[in-house]
Order: sequence, then C-alpha cells, then structure tokens
Amino acid sequence: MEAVTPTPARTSKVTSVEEAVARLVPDTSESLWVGGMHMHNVPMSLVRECIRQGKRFETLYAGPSSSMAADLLIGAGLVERVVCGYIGYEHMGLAPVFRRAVEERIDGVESVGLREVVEADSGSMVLALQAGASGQPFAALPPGLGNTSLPAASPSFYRVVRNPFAGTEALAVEAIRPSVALIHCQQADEFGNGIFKGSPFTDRLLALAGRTVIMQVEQLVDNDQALRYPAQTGVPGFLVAAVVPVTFGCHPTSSHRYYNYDDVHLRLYMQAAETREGFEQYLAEYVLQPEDQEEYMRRVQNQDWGAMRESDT
Amino acid sequence: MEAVTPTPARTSKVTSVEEAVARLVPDTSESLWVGGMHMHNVPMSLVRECIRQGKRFETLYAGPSSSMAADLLIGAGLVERVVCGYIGYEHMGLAPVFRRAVEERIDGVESVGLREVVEADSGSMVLALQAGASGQPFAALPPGLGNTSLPAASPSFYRVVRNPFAGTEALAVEAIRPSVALIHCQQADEFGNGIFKGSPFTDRLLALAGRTVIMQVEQLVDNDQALRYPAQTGVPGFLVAAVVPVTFGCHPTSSHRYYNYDDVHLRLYMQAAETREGFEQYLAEYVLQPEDQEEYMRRVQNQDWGAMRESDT
Amino acid sequence: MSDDYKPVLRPGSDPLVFFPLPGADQQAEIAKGHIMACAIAHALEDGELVVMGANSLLPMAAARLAQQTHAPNLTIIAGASGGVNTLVEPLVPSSGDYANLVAEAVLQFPEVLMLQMSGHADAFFAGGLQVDRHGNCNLAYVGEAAHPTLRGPGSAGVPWAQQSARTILYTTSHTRRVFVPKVDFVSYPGWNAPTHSAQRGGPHLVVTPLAVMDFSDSGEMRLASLHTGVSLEQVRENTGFDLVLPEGDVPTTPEPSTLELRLLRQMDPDALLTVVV
Amino acid sequence: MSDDYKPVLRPGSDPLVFFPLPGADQQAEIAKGHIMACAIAHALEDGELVVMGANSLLPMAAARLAQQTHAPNLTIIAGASGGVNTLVEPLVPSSGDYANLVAEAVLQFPEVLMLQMSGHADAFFAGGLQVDRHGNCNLAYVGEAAHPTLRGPGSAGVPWAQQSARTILYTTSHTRRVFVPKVDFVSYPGWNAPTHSAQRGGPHLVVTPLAVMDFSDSGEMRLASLHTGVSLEQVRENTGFDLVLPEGDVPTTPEPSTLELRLLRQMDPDALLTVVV
Repeated sequence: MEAVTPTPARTSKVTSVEEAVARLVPDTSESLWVGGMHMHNVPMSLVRECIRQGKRFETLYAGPSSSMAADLLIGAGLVERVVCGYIGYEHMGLAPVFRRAVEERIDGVESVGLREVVEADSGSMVLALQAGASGQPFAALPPGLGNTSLPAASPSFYRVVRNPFAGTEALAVEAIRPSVALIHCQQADEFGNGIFKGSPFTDRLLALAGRTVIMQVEQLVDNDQALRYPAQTGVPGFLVAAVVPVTFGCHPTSSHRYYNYDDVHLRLYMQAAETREGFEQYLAEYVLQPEDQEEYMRRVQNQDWGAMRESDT
Repeated sequence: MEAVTPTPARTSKVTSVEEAVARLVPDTSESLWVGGMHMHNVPMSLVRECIRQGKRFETLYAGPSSSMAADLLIGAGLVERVVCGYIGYEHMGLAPVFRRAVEERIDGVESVGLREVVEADSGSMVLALQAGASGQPFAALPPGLGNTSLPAASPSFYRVVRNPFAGTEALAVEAIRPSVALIHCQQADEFGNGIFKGSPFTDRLLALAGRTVIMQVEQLVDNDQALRYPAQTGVPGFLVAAVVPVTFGCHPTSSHRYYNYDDVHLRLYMQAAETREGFEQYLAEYVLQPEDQEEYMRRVQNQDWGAMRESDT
Repeated sequence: MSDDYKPVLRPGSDPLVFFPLPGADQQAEIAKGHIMACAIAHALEDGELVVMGANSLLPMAAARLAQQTHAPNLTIIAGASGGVNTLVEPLVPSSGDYANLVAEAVLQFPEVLMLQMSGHADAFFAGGLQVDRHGNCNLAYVGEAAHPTLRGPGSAGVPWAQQSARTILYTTSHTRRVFVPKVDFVSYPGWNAPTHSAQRGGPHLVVTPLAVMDFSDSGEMRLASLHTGVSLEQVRENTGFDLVLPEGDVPTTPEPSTLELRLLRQMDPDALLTVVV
Repeated sequence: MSDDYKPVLRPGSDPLVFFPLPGADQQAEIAKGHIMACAIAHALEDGELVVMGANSLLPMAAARLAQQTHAPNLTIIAGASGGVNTLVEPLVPSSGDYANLVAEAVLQFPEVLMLQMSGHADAFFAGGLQVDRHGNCNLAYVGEAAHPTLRGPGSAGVPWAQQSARTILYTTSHTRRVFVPKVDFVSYPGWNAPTHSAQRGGPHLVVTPLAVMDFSDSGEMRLASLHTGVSLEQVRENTGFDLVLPEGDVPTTPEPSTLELRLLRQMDPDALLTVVV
C-alpha cells in the first residue's frame, strides 16, 4: 500500500512582455499576423515590444483591417513583404507610413525596405487562415474575384485551380499558418483560457491557425471563471504559448468593455507620421525609449487613465 | 409637418411542428442534414413530423455522428442515398435499421429502398459544409485520406485535385449546402435568435450552410435575452426560417441542460427494430399514430416528464 | 481635432470615449448626412440582410432608420464588430466599436465574410478612392502599381460585395478626384465587368453629398436626383465623366421627414451625421 | 437494461439521467476497466493534447487519471461535446454528454475536427469492428461492400487520427472477430499503409481486456503485457493472427496503484468502469 503522492502543479503561462517576445518570437520570423481589427483589440504592447527588440518578419499579414500595428512595423523597417487586405484608420484616414513607404519607392523598393506589397482581400485571407487551421493545403475561392484586378495584380497569391467536380476553374489561395500570432483577450486565466468581453473579431480562428500564439490580456482572472462559464472562453488555453498581462496594453486602440480607442493620440501619431522625421520622433518617444508600459503611459498625453474600470462579468 | 406613423411590427417566426414541416420542407428535397450529435440535441419532433408527412430526401447527410434520426428516416423508406460519416448509438450499439437495410440487400438495393451508401468521414463532411457556408465550390482535404479505403470506396464523393501552389495532388470534397437543415436550440426568441445551453455541436455551421433552416426549441425566451447577452446567441435569427417550440422535443435524445437522453426508450426502440415487424410497430406506435407531442409523450414509458425543469441562465 | 479634449461617457459604449462631440450645437439644421442617410434608407427593403463595411456611419444610420420605419424585418450586420441588429445606441464612426454590440448576436468576423462570400447578403455598401462611370470601385491605389500617387488601404471585403443582390455606393466627397472615367484598380467590379456567373447584382445606387445616382440599362451612371440647393452644373463640375441624365427635369432628393429626422437625431446624440460630410 | 428504472440526479449533469447505476455494488474489486484505463493513462505524457472519439469511456477516464497524477498539463478534448479539460465529474458513457461541459472551454465540433486534421493532437484513441496485425482499423463494414455481413457505424473522425503524433487503439472485446489478419476496410491506416507524408504517427499501443500490445519495428502487433490472470494461450486463442512475442517472459500489466484506484472511483460514481468490459 504505497503513500499517496501529490499531483505535480499545472504550469502557469503568465509571462512578461519582454520575456514573451524575447523567448517566443525569433529574431526573424517567416510571418506575423496581429489580431484585433481597425482601432480595436490590437495587442499594441506586444507590437511595440517586437519593435523594441528589433524582431523582423518576412511577411506581415495585414488584414482583416489592420491599422497602427502594420504602420509601426513597416515604418520601423521590420517588414519585408506585406499581404495587404486593409491598412488604414477607417474614418480617421489613411495609414501615413504605409502610404509614404509605397508612394516614395526608390528603384521599386519602398524607402523603409518594404520590398513587396501583395494586393489581397479580407475574404481570401480569412479562408486561407481557415484552411491553415484545418490542415488543408489551400482554399478554393467563391466565384467572382476574376472580375477584379486582384488575381492579375497578385499572381503568386491567387492561382487558378481546376474544380474536379464541376470541371470548371476557380481561384485559390494557399493555406496560411502564421509563424507568430499576437492576439488580445480582455481577460484570461493563467493557463491561457482567454475571454473576449466584446467582439472576438478573427482572433479565435487566428489562435487555431497560428504556430506560436501570444495572448496579451488586460486582466488575469481565476481559472474558476473558465470552469464556471466554459462557453465564454473565446480562446482555449492549449492554443496559447504565453499569457501577457498589460494594463491599457491595446492603447491607442480599444479593448472592448475596458476602454475605447484614443483618437486624440491616434491623430497625434498620424500627424507626426506625415513626415519621416516626425515618425522617427514618435517611434523614439513612444516605442523605443519607454522601458515599460508605465513609462509609455506616462508619456501619452490627454489621458484619464484613472477612468478605466474593470469590466463587470 | 406630417403625423408620426407607427413602425410596422417585426414578424414572429414561431410556427407549429406541423406547419413548419408542411410549409418549408418540400415533398421531395435534394438533401437533409439533421443537427445535434449522437444521442444529443437531435430535433426528433421535426424528424418524426417529416416522417408523418412522408417527406422524401434524395440524400441524407449522416454525420458527424447521427443516430436515431437517420435510423428512423431510412427505416421509413424516405432516404434514397446516405452519405455516411457515422450512424450508430455510441456505447449503446449499432443502428439496427441501418444495419438491416444494408445487410439485407436485394439485387444491390437495400430492402427499404436505400439505393446508395456513400462511405465518408466526419472531417471531410464538415469541411464540405464549411465550404458551402463560405460560397466555396469545394474543399481541398488535409493529406492522409489516401491511406484509407475511403477514396476508392466513394470516388464520387472524394476526387483528386491539383494543388496549384505545391504542384502536388490532394483529395477534395464538393461543397455541401443542405436543402433542409433541422437544428435544435434549447432556447430562442420569436425571431429565431437561438441559444445553446450546452454544446453547439456542428449546428451553428449547419445553420450558416443550410438553405432552409428549421429550429426546434425547448423554450421560447424574450428577445431581451438576446439583446442582454448577444454573445450567447448561438444561431442568429436571420438564418432561421421557423422557430418550433416543442417540450421534450429531442426525446429520446437529450437536450443539454434540460434533460438527458432516455436510454430506456432508446433500448426499447433498438430491441424492437431488431426485426422489420418490430420496427414497423414502433414506427406506427411512436411516430405515425401520435397526432402530437403530447400523445407521443403519453405513449413513452418509464418517464418522469415532470422532473424536467427550466434551465437557469 | 481640438486639443481641449474631455472624456465623455455614453450609453451602451465604453467608460472612456476619446472623441469630442462635434456639431452638437447644430441639431437644428438638416445636414447632408441626414439627406444621404435617408436616401440610402429608402433603397433598403423589409426582410433584407444588409452588411456594413468599414467606415459605415452613413449606411449604419440608414439601415437602422429603415428598420425603425418601413423595414422592421431588416437584418443589420454591423461590419467589423460582428454585431447583428445592433440598436445603434449611439451611432459611432468605427464599425468595430463596442457600441455596435448592443445587439441580438455577435458573429466572428470570418462569419461576416462567409455571409458576404456565400451570397447571403441582399445589400452591401462600398466606396473607395475612385469610382467610375460603370460603378467600378478602387480601394488599392491611384496611378501605376509601381509608382502610385496615392496608396489606399486595400480592397478589404469589398470585392465580395458582388455576391450581394445589389451594392450601394456612397462617398462623402463628390469630386473629380473620386469620380473618374476609369478606375486604376478594380476592387469592386462595375457593370462593365466581364460577364461572369458570379456577378449576382452590380452597383445599384450611388449616394454623395451632392446627388443620388443610379445606373442606366447599359450600366452607365445616371443622375437620379439633386440634393436641395445643388445645381446640375455643380454636379457636372465635380464629376470626371458625363453622367447620363434622366428624362425631363432632374428631381430633388426628398428631404428627411419629421419622423426620419427625429429618429436620426435620437440615434446620433453626437450629431456625427452633421459633420460627416 | 433493467426495466425498474429510476431517474437519478448527478452533479454537473442533467436534471434527468436515464441510465441506472450498474455495478455500484462492485466498488471492491479491481475491474478490467480499471486496468485498461491505467494502461492508457501511463501512455500519455505531460503537456500533450489528447482528443477523444465516440464511446470514449476508457480513454476519458485514462486521460483524466493522467492529468490528476503525472500529467497536470495534459489537455483533454472531450470528443463530441467539445469540452476542453472537462473535470469528468462524473465519468459518463457518451462523449456528447452535457456532463463533459464541466470544463474550461467548449469547442464547436468542427473545431475539434480541425484540431485533429491539422495535427494539433498528440494522441487520438481509435478502435473498430476489426483491427489487424498492422493496426489498421475498420469501422465501415465486415465482408464485401456489396454484401456486408456486418454494417458498422462508419469511419467518423477516425481516418484523421493519423494526423496525431500517435494513436492508441482500444477495444472492450478481444476476440478473433475483432483481431483479424487483414481488415476488410481501412478506416484508420496501420503501419503497412503506403508511405505517405501524412502518416505522422501510426498505431502506438493496443489495450484490450486481456492484454496490452505495442508494435515491432517492422510494424507488426507485439504482445507487451498480459493482464493479471490472463494466459498467453488465452490471448493466442482470441487473436486471429500470430502476435510478435517480446524477448523473454511476458510481463504482467501493472495493477492500478491505490491512488489510481481512488481517483478512478472518485470520477466514476456509477462504477461504469467495472461493467464496461
């Protein structure tokens, strides 16, 4: 009759921003996909940390609808190729750095080292991600894209496939499994069970398709939260390599139910970024110099951080 | 300055079982897919009503994991062709009618008029459904199925496609958009915003892919429920043609959080169905003769219907 | 954007709201935004499913208005947020705003795209850097691919608008820079698209701060009505190609009714519709 | 199944439970089910992701046992229900049971299949009507396609088990009817499958009421251990092909430890493990 041995403890995935990026993001990655959409739920602290640590990405998947994350990464010269579904600021305007990078080409190469812009669309990118998450080699596309300039503009991204059932032809995109996926959940337990307090956007699918998934959260909650409301878990923990708690970490984008996007700061950035010098100055002041989120928050103007409150469940 | 005209009222989708099936299910449909899984969340009242009204289905998609719905429809002689992912009763045993239909072929035609059994698998069926819901013509399959007997057994279901990116070959299945999709939600408002109180199984995707979707519900809730907890809505109302409230409507399968499956009645059925005569008798007593759910419930033995209680939100 | 910013609380939205309330003092006037929203609302029918794209302030107001007037069974999908039948309390400029989740259901964004691509939607709303006489829209770039003079955001979900029964185009700037004879890049195909089984319904209506346009049987943009106080000359000067003219006099775009104005102002406490144009 | 049925309430499950509690009086003995569950549990490693198929009473008990002993970071996906890391309170026979949703997350079933097909899973559990010497499994039919003598349920998700790092086969009936020289239909491919990039990991272990088997380097089923009280002869008589024998004596399958038994009985108030075989 042997003694009862205690169960070894389950390992927490809680990690600091610095450590998560240093340990899980290679110096050069094949591809990056940043979650959230437009000016919402974008894990900006992780993005800023990637820039601080000079992580390079051969391909950035910018869609559905990316904004400042893409703009900053491109401006910092860390992106070689962007698959562009949408990069902009919705009603606030176009992406100043992305614009300049493309409009001021020198010998076909964008001034900041962005070598290629692949014209794409959100639907095809999401179907490619769905295929990646399902282990499918490629995704055949619904009919109609042949009516646009896209297939001709991006012959490497869109290819013709023969439909073995109808005998007709269709366009297809190759499956996408981003090497690095950065996502944001408002809440998560220490094991990575993430809860979306607002829109999930594309992030559950992104977590299923990503090879290395880092989750930035506003607030840690007890594992009991997940056990009491399992249907509320938007991202199951086993998909997540690290849980990174950062207060106001999505700023200047929103974190649904926690805070709205800061359009004062976004405009401050967009105005600064109108010129190369202005962008470099912004990058230094708000991304490279602040050693942590506290310092970043201190430098941000026009803020009533105190007004942020925990979301009620 | 004109008078203020009142807004016309929004139309309720609440319908009786009889009317929903009579109005929305053609006498002969191209295809049928019944929601739920194994002995859980299967809209049996809708299935029984389809049999009562003698609705025929050229193809029945039996998967992922169907049980009594497929068995009854096949036994009633209403199914010409079944795409078989799984038909059985999990730990309780094999499907007696499906077994006999296949094992007692007469001149290659199953005794009950089931002309074709397409050997398939759950993964491919779900990817085909996903393709249907996305407007894609077909779904390329992950590698590996060539290692099984499936492609050779079902050359019309699985076909070879050329991967235009890798230049290799892959298997593919054609997109599926069932003509009729029958699903169950524990709760829904009158506009068809359905809530899964337990597992969603495959039913949200099924609702997205189905051409005509009929939703059987255990309990009607106020539209305010959906407005207060929108993230809880498993099936948005616009996908649903009719909302059919039936108490204990999934019996003898379960309705998560409302009641478990009735394995006493299921065994009663499985024993009866061991013989053709026994099946006919069961069909008459529990499907054809009862004019409504009340009468069906009256005929079911060993039940403590009263013990059913509303689920707490 | 003024610097004397003050955070403002609003119902159904977030504790912090960073944009001020422009035009809150202009409640009195009927703004172009009101006229445009009504023109779009009138083009939506009861029982339809409409899907919003990005920057959908106007179509969102229009769809909610239609729902509150003649189309109670209209289903609204609030673009990026995934909100289904949002109450639009209040109207917000970003399609991904949490305020849009005061709704009946929340879709994952891939599901929103699936609905578009599979042809579930009856109407989708599009615009772009350029719109041409056939209704082609361009969101990619102006000029040549190698040396664009203007880099746009990209085509986003707009290519799939063609799977909708019809598409309603709208823009807040009616100029020759936007209305060009031929777009430099086709993000959304107009009526001159190569015949294609996929072309379910082409561009249906074009709503601008100056006028409303539809398309002739030959698929050319046609002037349908001029907004109050706008002259035909004004429209001609700001359109880079010859619009087909209607038979007889050009009608005036109907002004919003009392009810319509009340509803639009109710859903728009920040009076964004008065400053959107 | 007895007719004197009484509904029973159980924690974490539904108000009505229709199956009686067989073997509740057999708590004392160590059942085959306990031995099999332990054998499977020992084959699971910490940090792995395991996915259950249908009728997964044994692997479910095994995975939960592993989680509660040597593998706290094991992730369990409870098959049909979509439950992730269910607490297995209590152990239930149906993979789709609501009881499996006392868990950390709920996946839609398509997502469960996606995880299998994309190779996320480290271990999947399979069985079938027939299992052959190379570990091929058949869930479709016995006999010829045109005139099967036994129609099975169909291949379900089992073909995709090959995308898992490894597959653990189990069956509650070790007979010549199940263990055949060659399956009539390949639902799950064994080691003799045509070499294929997709074959990530083949059958790894076979657990039956009589013994535990693994596979030789040449991919032939090999006897690994005999359960207490089972003779080699008994296994030979009930296996339709010659099993590879291990070097030297055949070891005995380890009996469950005190802790293991306690944990198995804790999660199994209905003592289903004592009647499953």
